Amino acid sequence: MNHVFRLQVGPVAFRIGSQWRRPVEQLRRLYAGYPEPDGLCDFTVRLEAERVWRRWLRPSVAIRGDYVLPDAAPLPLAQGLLAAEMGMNLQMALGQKSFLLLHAASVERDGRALLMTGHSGAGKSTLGALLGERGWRFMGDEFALLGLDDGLLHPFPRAVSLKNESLGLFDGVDRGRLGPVLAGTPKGLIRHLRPNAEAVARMGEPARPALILFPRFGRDLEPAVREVGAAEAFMRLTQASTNYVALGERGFDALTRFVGALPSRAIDYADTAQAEALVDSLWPGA
Amino acid sequence: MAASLYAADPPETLRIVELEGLTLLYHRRSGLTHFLAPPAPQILEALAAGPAGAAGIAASIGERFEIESEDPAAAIAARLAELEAAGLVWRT
Amino acid sequence: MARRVSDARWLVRLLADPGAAREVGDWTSPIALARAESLAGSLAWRIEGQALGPRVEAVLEAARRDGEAARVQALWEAEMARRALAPLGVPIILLKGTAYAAAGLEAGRGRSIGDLDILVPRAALPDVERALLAAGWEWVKEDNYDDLYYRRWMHELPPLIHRERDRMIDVHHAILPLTARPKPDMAAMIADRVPLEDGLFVLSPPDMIVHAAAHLFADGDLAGGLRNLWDIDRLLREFSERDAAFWPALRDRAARHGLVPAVGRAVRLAHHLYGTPVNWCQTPISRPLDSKEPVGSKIGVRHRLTILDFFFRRRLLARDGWGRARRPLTRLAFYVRSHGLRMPPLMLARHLWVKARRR
Amino acid sequence: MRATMSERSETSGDEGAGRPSRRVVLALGAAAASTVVTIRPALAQTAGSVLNCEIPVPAPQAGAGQFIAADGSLVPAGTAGAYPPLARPLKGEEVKAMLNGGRPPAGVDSEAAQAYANYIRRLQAGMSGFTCYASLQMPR
Repeated sequence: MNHVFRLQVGPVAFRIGSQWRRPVEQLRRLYAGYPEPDGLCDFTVRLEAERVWRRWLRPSVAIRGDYVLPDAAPLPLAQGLLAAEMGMNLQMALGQKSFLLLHAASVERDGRALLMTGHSGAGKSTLGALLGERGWRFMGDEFALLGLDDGLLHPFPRAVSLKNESLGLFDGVDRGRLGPVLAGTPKGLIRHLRPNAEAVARMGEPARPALILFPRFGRDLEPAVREVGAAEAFMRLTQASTNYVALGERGFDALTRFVGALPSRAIDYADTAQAEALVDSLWPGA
Repeated sequence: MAASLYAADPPETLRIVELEGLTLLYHRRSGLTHFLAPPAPQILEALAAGPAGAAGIAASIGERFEIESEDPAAAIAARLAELEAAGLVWRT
Repeated sequence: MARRVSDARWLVRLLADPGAAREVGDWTSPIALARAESLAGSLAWRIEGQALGPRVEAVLEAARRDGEAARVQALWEAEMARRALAPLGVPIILLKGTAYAAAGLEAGRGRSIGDLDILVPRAALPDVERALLAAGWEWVKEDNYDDLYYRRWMHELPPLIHRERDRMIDVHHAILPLTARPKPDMAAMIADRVPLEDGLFVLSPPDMIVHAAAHLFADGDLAGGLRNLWDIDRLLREFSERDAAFWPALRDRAARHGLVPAVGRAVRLAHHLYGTPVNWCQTPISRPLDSKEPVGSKIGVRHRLTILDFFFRRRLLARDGWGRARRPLTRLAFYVRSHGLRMPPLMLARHLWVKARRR
Repeated sequence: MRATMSERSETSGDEGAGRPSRRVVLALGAAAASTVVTIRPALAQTAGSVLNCEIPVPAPQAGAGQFIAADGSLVPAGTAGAYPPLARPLKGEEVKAMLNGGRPPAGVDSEAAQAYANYIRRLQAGMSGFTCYASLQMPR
């Protein structure tokens, strides 16, 4: 491929090839300070023109790579960075078999990890990123990796994708950590945020999980906490996992142990201050 | 039809974890996880002794539990159909 | 290993000669290639136990586990089809990957397995269709032309998918489309089936090769061809080791089904790419069909590639170290060929016309 | 699943899978209640299933009977300029064509199709049809 970027995020290494220079330059800036993979890359992502002439004429980026699913509309070249991010997500969702992959945000404090999962729009990603700016170590906002043998949560601190309204919550961060503004994407306005230096420096350190939260965001919601039973938590986590079924018995073992050992709570909140207060009150030993 | 005998995979090929009164079952042969509510786990237990029909299963469960049903054999037959669709039992 | 991996030769070399793994510096390209050709699991088994470093080992281990999960899932799907069809009393013959896994053949090791392919006698087709629909399978597409086209000309029912388990089944009554020039003897193939323990069947060893070769060279555009040829290599090795009379049996079967050219090409290319040991005196390689020459005669026994074989080889290897399809013209040529193989020209024109108008 | 989660076990909790030490009451359940729920993959795995999956417009839990505005948001029934809910769920294949600006599903005019497409783009995890939509979005 003409332009290549290799990226290590937690235990996973990616090789991203692009026919165009721009997406790779943007990746390089966004992921400045990340380590270069040492040897094998687990997954290959390719950004290439869907048809030969679409490389120049109204260029549009098809997302390809080791693992693929039925055809979707390609993205305009202006959203090439988003295409790269989606390409990495896709490889993880379909190809990651060394961890139980949970669609969840995770943060760590005092050596213990908090896992937050829920529908997109439930605020787990924003909440994870915010906590990561306020004394917690950010471990990831998109995927959490549960070790199949060690039962630990392994960090996967990719860039956070901030959407629409949530952008305003991060006004205070160093501008150098922000990616370009991507307007008109299928998910609206998107801007990526590089995790802070601590999150990057400690991306190799897993943490013992201590609490599972199922947050729900709604402007009209009263703050509330509900206990979630292990059976319900198990069910919800299988639906939040892209590879639970594929992992077979190892997935069953890891997840039953996980939900059996940890408290789970559903929380409702109307703004992030409420959410932070709820998290603090629920954090074991707080 | 009423005389159909059902069989199930031997217990050692099933992984069972109890969570809050529900039975979580991993079925090695299919690689699938099922949530079972009573009386499905009891039916599988009854079949561990060998193939049986709905009436026989009802009788064997009746030895261990107080059954709350007007027509236990019919109720068991309905549950067997579900277990059959999930591949956990089959007709011999 | 070479900096640039411009075609799939490295993957082939690693499969043929696992010792070459020690020469590989960066595994990223071979892994991407193997995944693109659905050979990651096979490769991972092939080069197992070579101390290639923890990172490489982790990727290979995941690929092996994936292959195991594919095996469990495929066998389960076969079992569910068996349960659905058992009351019919019709022989159900497993084909392709599921057959290799069910029969415990080396070719099934680590192999990715997609749809469930089964072969049943043509007369049983309506009953089989009804039983599957009653047991939760549904048509994938509802489209009159495709349906009619399938029923009239194809060797299989239109694909069905199970509504709960999300898996597809292809029900074949022949191994090639009815419009294709070779006319395999399906009655003989079904009659020679080999029973498995659970009541299902697989094809006899020579027929298994004939089917794999027909599928690869007499049907389709060679997509996934390296994997299919790897199957053939594994099967040929295992069958010929097991049975001294295998090669002549293969020769007879290929002739009987009118598939000597496809089988010959499969044997030559498997030997050439994967180093399959071949008893050249007793194989179907280019020997004139009506040859009265005694076995072992030098006449007509050729193991060198023909000119056409080189084009096939070129197509099979058309993938680079990024997993990208290469050689668009070669691919196009094989795509066009695949249609030509399936239908006479007039029918092909009609088919393409209907397809084009629907766009 | 929902049926099972709400319909809690009637065995007394301390028995578990083991041998009961005393007689416990076992309800055999209503004929229609489900006692087996199989965990399915969260992502559709095959091309066929993606084209076959369904998206209700709108999702029942999002508000059955509500209309869909041009931007895809849900508005009260009868709102001017908004479109009524679809009587049948859309197939993955129809949605794919619609999202790519192709032909609208049978019986739907192109403006309404635009509104429905916008509604689908706003789907979130947990709503009916999201998994189908997400699978369609995944590039091959």
